[in-house]
Amino acid sequence: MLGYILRRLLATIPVLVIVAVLVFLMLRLTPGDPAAVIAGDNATTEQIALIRNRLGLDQPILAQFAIWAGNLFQGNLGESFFFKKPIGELIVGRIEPTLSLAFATMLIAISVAIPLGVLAAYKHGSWIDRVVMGFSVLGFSVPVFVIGYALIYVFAITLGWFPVQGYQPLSGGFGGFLQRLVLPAVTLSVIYIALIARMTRASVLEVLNEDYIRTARAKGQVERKILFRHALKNAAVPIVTVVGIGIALLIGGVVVTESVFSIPGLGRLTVDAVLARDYPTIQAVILLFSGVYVGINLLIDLAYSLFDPRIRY
Amino acid sequence: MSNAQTPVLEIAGLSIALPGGGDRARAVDDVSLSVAAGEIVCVVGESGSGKSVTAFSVMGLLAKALKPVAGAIKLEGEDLLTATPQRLRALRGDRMAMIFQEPMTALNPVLTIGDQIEEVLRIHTDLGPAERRAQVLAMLESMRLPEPERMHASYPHQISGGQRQRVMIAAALILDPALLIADEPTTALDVTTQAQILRLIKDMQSRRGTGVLFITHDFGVVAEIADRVVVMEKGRVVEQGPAADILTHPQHPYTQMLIAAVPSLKPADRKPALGPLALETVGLAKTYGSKTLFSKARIVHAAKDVAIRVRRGETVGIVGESGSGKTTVARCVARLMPPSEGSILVPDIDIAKLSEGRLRPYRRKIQVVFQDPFRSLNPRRTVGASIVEGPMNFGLGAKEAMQRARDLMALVGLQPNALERYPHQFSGGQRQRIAIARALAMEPEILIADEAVSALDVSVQKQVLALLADVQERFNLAILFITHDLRVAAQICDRIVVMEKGVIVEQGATAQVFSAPAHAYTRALIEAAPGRDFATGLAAVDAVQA
Amino acid sequence: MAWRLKSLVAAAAIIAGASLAQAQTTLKVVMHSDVKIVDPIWTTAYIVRNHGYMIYDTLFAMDEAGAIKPQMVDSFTESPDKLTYKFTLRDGLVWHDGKPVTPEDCIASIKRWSAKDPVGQKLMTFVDTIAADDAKSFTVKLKSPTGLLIFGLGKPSSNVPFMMPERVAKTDPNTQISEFIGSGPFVLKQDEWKPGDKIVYTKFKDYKPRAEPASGLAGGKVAKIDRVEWLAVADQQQAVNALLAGEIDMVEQPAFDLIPLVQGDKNIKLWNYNPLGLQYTMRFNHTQPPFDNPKVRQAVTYALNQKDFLEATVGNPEYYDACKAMFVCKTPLASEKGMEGLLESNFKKSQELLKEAGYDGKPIVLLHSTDLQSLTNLGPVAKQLLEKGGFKVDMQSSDWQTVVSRRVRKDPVDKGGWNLMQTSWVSADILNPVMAGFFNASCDKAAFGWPCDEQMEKLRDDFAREPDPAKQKVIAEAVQMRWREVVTHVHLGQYNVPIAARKNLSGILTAPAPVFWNVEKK
Amino acid sequence: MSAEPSLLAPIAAEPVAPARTVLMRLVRNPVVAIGGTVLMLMTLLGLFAPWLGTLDPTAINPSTRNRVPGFERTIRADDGSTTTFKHRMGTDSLGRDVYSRVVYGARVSLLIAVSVASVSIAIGLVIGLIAGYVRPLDGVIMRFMDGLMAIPGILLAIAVVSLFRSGLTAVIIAIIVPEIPRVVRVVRSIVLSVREEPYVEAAIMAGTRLPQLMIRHILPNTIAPLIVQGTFIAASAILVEAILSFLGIGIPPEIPTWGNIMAEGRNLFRVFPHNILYPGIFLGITVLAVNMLGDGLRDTLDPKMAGR
Repeated sequence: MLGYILRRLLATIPVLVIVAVLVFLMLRLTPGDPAAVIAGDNATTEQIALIRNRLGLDQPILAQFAIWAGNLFQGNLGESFFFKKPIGELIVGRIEPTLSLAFATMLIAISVAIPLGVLAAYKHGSWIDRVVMGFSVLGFSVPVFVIGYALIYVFAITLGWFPVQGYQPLSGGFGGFLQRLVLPAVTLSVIYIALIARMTRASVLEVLNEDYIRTARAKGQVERKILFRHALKNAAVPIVTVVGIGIALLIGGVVVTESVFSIPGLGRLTVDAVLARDYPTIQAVILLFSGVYVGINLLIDLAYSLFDPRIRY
Repeated sequence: MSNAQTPVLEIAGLSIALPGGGDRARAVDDVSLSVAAGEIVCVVGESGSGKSVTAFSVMGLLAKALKPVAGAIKLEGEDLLTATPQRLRALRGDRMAMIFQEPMTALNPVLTIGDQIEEVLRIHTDLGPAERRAQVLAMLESMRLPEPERMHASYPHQISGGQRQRVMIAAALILDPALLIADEPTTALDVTTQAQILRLIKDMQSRRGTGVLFITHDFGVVAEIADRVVVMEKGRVVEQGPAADILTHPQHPYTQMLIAAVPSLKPADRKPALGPLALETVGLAKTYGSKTLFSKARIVHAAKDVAIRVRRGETVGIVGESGSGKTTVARCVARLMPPSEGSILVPDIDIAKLSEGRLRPYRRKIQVVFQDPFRSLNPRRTVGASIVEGPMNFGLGAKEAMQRARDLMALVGLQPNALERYPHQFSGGQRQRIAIARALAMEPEILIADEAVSALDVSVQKQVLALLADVQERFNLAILFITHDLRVAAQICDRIVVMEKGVIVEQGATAQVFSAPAHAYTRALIEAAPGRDFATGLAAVDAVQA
Repeated sequence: MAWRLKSLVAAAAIIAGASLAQAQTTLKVVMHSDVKIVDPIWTTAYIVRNHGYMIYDTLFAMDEAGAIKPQMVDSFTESPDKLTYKFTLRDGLVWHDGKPVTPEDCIASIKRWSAKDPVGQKLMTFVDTIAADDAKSFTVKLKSPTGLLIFGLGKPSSNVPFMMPERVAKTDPNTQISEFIGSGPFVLKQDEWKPGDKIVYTKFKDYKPRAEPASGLAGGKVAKIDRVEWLAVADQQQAVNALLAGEIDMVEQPAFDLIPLVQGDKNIKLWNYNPLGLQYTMRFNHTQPPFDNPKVRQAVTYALNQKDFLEATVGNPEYYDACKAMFVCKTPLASEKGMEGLLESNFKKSQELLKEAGYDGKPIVLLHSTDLQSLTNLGPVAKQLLEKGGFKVDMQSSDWQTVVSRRVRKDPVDKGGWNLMQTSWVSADILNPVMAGFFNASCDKAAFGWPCDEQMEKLRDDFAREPDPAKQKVIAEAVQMRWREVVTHVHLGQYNVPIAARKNLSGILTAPAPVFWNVEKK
Repeated sequence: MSAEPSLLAPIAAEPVAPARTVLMRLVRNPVVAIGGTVLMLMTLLGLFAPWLGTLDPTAINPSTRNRVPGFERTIRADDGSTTTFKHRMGTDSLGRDVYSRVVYGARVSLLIAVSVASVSIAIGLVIGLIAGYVRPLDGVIMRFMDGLMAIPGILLAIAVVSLFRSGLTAVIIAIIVPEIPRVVRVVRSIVLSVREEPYVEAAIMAGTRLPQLMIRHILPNTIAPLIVQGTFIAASAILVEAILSFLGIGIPPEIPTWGNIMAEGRNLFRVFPHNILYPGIFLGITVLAVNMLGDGLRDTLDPKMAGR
């Protein structure tokens, strides 16, 4: 097991290296010029050149990469072009809202989607199945910002149950924290619910055709226990896998949701950094997201053995 | 058998409709049979005979599409067809129980053995955890499973196939049901394991007086275990009666045909083949090793030091149980996998290490007929396209290739116009014939038959074996015949190679190996073959018919 | 279900409310942008200027009427030859760290500012020496008289000569400062500043306001709010939603299309705080064909009209002004001289000029930014008008930052260069030909676009040397006449954006920049 | 023993090619039928946009901006004659006709969907076949694909869009790139499982060379799953385009796409909801239809994956 984890961790290194190189090249080849952005509207060409020099942007790409990679190797993510702050600090400051949002979204999605999926699989072909599947297809059909606006209009503006926007750190009180988290998390969870409900339905449906389900029936077991005791546990691996794959979806959604709800998280940081061509920040954030993605999927692979004793590492 | 008692199971006039589109209207038509307490009733038939449908209808586990339309099923006098689902659930596992063909898939892979047996107790009794556990452990003990405590905590994948089937039986019998339905419970097992399981079932059933409805396609098993036999064909019962009667004096032509098709364990008389050497392996070995940075190298010897010689016109059988390495040898010889060591001489060039490019000319010399007739033909290509592919790869023109294919179709007993059809339009036996035709189209010198008849019904099996013998003679083929079935091997092979755990333990002329097995493992194999005495019975049938 | 949820939410709101009640008066504001950079000398971004006004103070400041008044300076003397100025600082001026403000601080600050700012740079060509006299005063000696000294030190918009402690002001002008200490009426709460979320200011208790009432950027800067939070809300709609819901107190620049929404709400008041407003501008790249030809540039001045641009971007006539004066209508230098016949969408004239100029029909590259609400609609209007005027237009859309980085490139159009771009200026930055950077026609040294005209440069020089307002106006008109010939850029009309604030706010000052002293919350 | 009776008898089933039975099953599947019909209608809408009572979707008219649906405007033609035009779906903030933009938007949105799906599948197919069959390259290719996959799709798209000039091609490339590794994975796993099939081994034994082996025996197995995946990619492409437009880095706003119209109208959600509502309805219905088609195709083409 330990050996497996070590091997997997080692295997993530080339992946992250590829990500780092890709992202670096992509950004440095872009036509944007952070120096011009920093200098502002009234800057002269000369001033811009000075800033460019100051940021090291006039060096050859290879040299820039070597410097960045060297710093990275020492755990130094570099400093933002814009905020006079180390990027590590910036990210730490932005991580709580994003984590809270992601966690709340997952919580909502999993607790809604799995029962729905199991129900749809059990009532395969019935109207319940069609409604669940219809909803999950619909969840894939509406852009997340439209869902956000609609929820804001109904629940924040018309009904006034929740604030329109903003984020309150957990340290500012749990009530306010929760109150501000509900709408964005629900917004973001819609597509996730659709994804997980689909997968749950499909894999439970497949498991229900297995011989051991027949065995359980032959023992006289009731359907509810067959579903949750025998079927769901066996269906867990593909469900958990899709949860992992969905992390990428979640990260994309976070970017949009944070923009709609003015949540000062990593997603917003990314968009701002991209729009401002703040290279070191973009690099760091994408690397971070990639690392999280790879890491979560590693955890998920490890979690397989929880659900399936046949899988041992 | 006392008739005064109500039979445990009584099926009267049962008919089950097939959903539209099938090749017949009813899966089961007017079936009547009964099982008395303490009796083993075998239902025999080939695939599609309706024997499994009958069994499942008793348990109330039929697929929703299949509906009983007439008749009655009575368990200890209680009609099951009219029972409520709740009542059926209460009876299942308690008064009637079932074991299945595949013990691996029939057990839930993510729950422990103990848990799955205890489940029956949880459903049907009010016993506390400690009592349940004690009872399960006792049951495991009586199933002659080693270390019941450890077994209790094990998962299905951690125990052997035979042990799994014992666990299934334990779960089925723990509440002493009146009726046990066994659906081909030994088909997926090796012969030696099969023998043990059959003995166990017989044992438990006679000790507990359980009525057993035993579904099988194997007359060997019938001869071994049955009190009474019910023969089914295409959903109908064609004949039933005491086992001894049916086996020795079958009345219905279908039964006669079936019994006659069972190969005898007594080797056929064969002249020794004296053709030139076609294939020789020297010190052939295949090892699987996974060397990684963090774990010690684990090396598995799938085959070791294998030396086999096959002459033109000779059939050499490799027999052994699963894991013996027989298929590994076949795949190495066919160069579908590279051997780790040793040489493969065809007959004087070593192809063991040739690159794919240099191997190509030798490819046509060696052809394979695979086990699964449903997967060995590309479902998206016509049969003709599959057959002509090889010859055309080696430069034969399209017209000539089609002509050859037509000739071969006739040779294997199929209509030449079938070339334009797709594999799904053929039965398993027909597909196996097509696969043989495809192999022959290459004009090979060596034919490897990898369990080529194992998936077929006995009647079809017999025909395919006859076909193989026929083409061998016509083309003077060297055949390497891989099988786990001693009966088949006895009938077709000139020489037999017995493998166990990757090594050859014995080889020699077929008659010699069967009459005087030198190795203990060979002896065990022969002894485990079900219905060994049945061979004599068969001889009797032959005598009668003659 | 509904009532339960509602009570849960109510409970949550009480908890949330309790923690907020501890603060005294807090103003929550959504500005037009997030504050990322905090060095108002290093960048010209307006949001950083606004930040500057929070924490820094200036030597002079412009009042509501446009006059420059002393601010940190208590009094100053001017020698009769107009070459020597002595400035004396007010009593009690202290930095946020409690240390007194010294002349040395001011000199260093002026030097850093003048290294960056175009007016400052011009000014420095007149300055001989600046030296501290004592703990309270310093003297500036000029080589020749200029009106730029006082005007420059009171320059209202970016870059504003904000005063910083000497150690901070010694920072290289091209490096961001890393200490944010000023002597202004508010203090930056550094520990609470989270770029992308909010920036927080608190009242500076030791600030000594002038005795005069506040007027524009001048007068007594009395902070009446304990705490000001600028929240980063990227979504315009959400900002207005939050204002309507009372979650915030003020939106600095509500989108014009959303103004009807706030106008209809009885809790909201609109403040037209900056009547001079802003001016839309189109800039040519003078180094690339076809706009290296003055005739082609003149053709543009005939093809365009201001109203279409203003309609498309502002929409509501209350907030825009089609005004041909280049140096901002309603200011002393406003004049329509030389504008006859221009900006009236005379497509025929435009086509004629193009024919004369021999325009080959090669598409001109128009940089179009899509992410700034106020600029997005300019591109399509320009495209449609220019096409009617005989041009072929290749409108290339991107985000604003790409436009910003692209417009500084001199490369040919097919190598990533450009022909035309549009932007907007705060009117306070273009009040005269020296300030207005787009009139700078010093070829390579000019701002992007790089116009090249000696005569224009001479006129600007004359203006800088001319202290007399009446004569200044004559020069400004001459500039406008010369502009008609060389067409450095085209002005597309003036507009202003009101502040939308909750009704319980009062005292928002009329000034070229939004400032938060004098603002009261009841 | 005589030959088995059934063997030489005429073969039971009709000689029907599998392709046709699949087609029949497809047509009978209501989900496929509905999805297909809706898509067909949308395609027609896009194709015949100029003849559906539309104006030039890029023609601006600042004086009649932000008008509600049903507003009527007098249009003066070049010859001086006037006609009245009714803005069925109102006008946007530049006075462009929303109805015309939505109808023309069908063109671009569907173009994006189709091109993203077909290109990403074509590229992914080639890479996947190589990775699945050329063992030495597998590791390298898959590590690269893992790397590409680890970058969240939206972020990658944002970066790609800013890499190129914002425009139709850039957006299409941006959406294609993150989809490729997903296609590669599917193809590779199919190749890995199919190459173990006895019929492939039989073809190897028959001396079939690699290219033919791929084309005849392996490629056909990827078609059904790829058609299904293609539909899902198409659906997500339309959505991603909308999201990119929302973030302000999508297709230039003068080119009408549904995503674009919505993104431009988003700030007017409360004041003039028609800007977001109408394109939203079209986008939703289309994506729904594509998804339905995909689900239906999967159920029909690949019964094993049914319902997933």
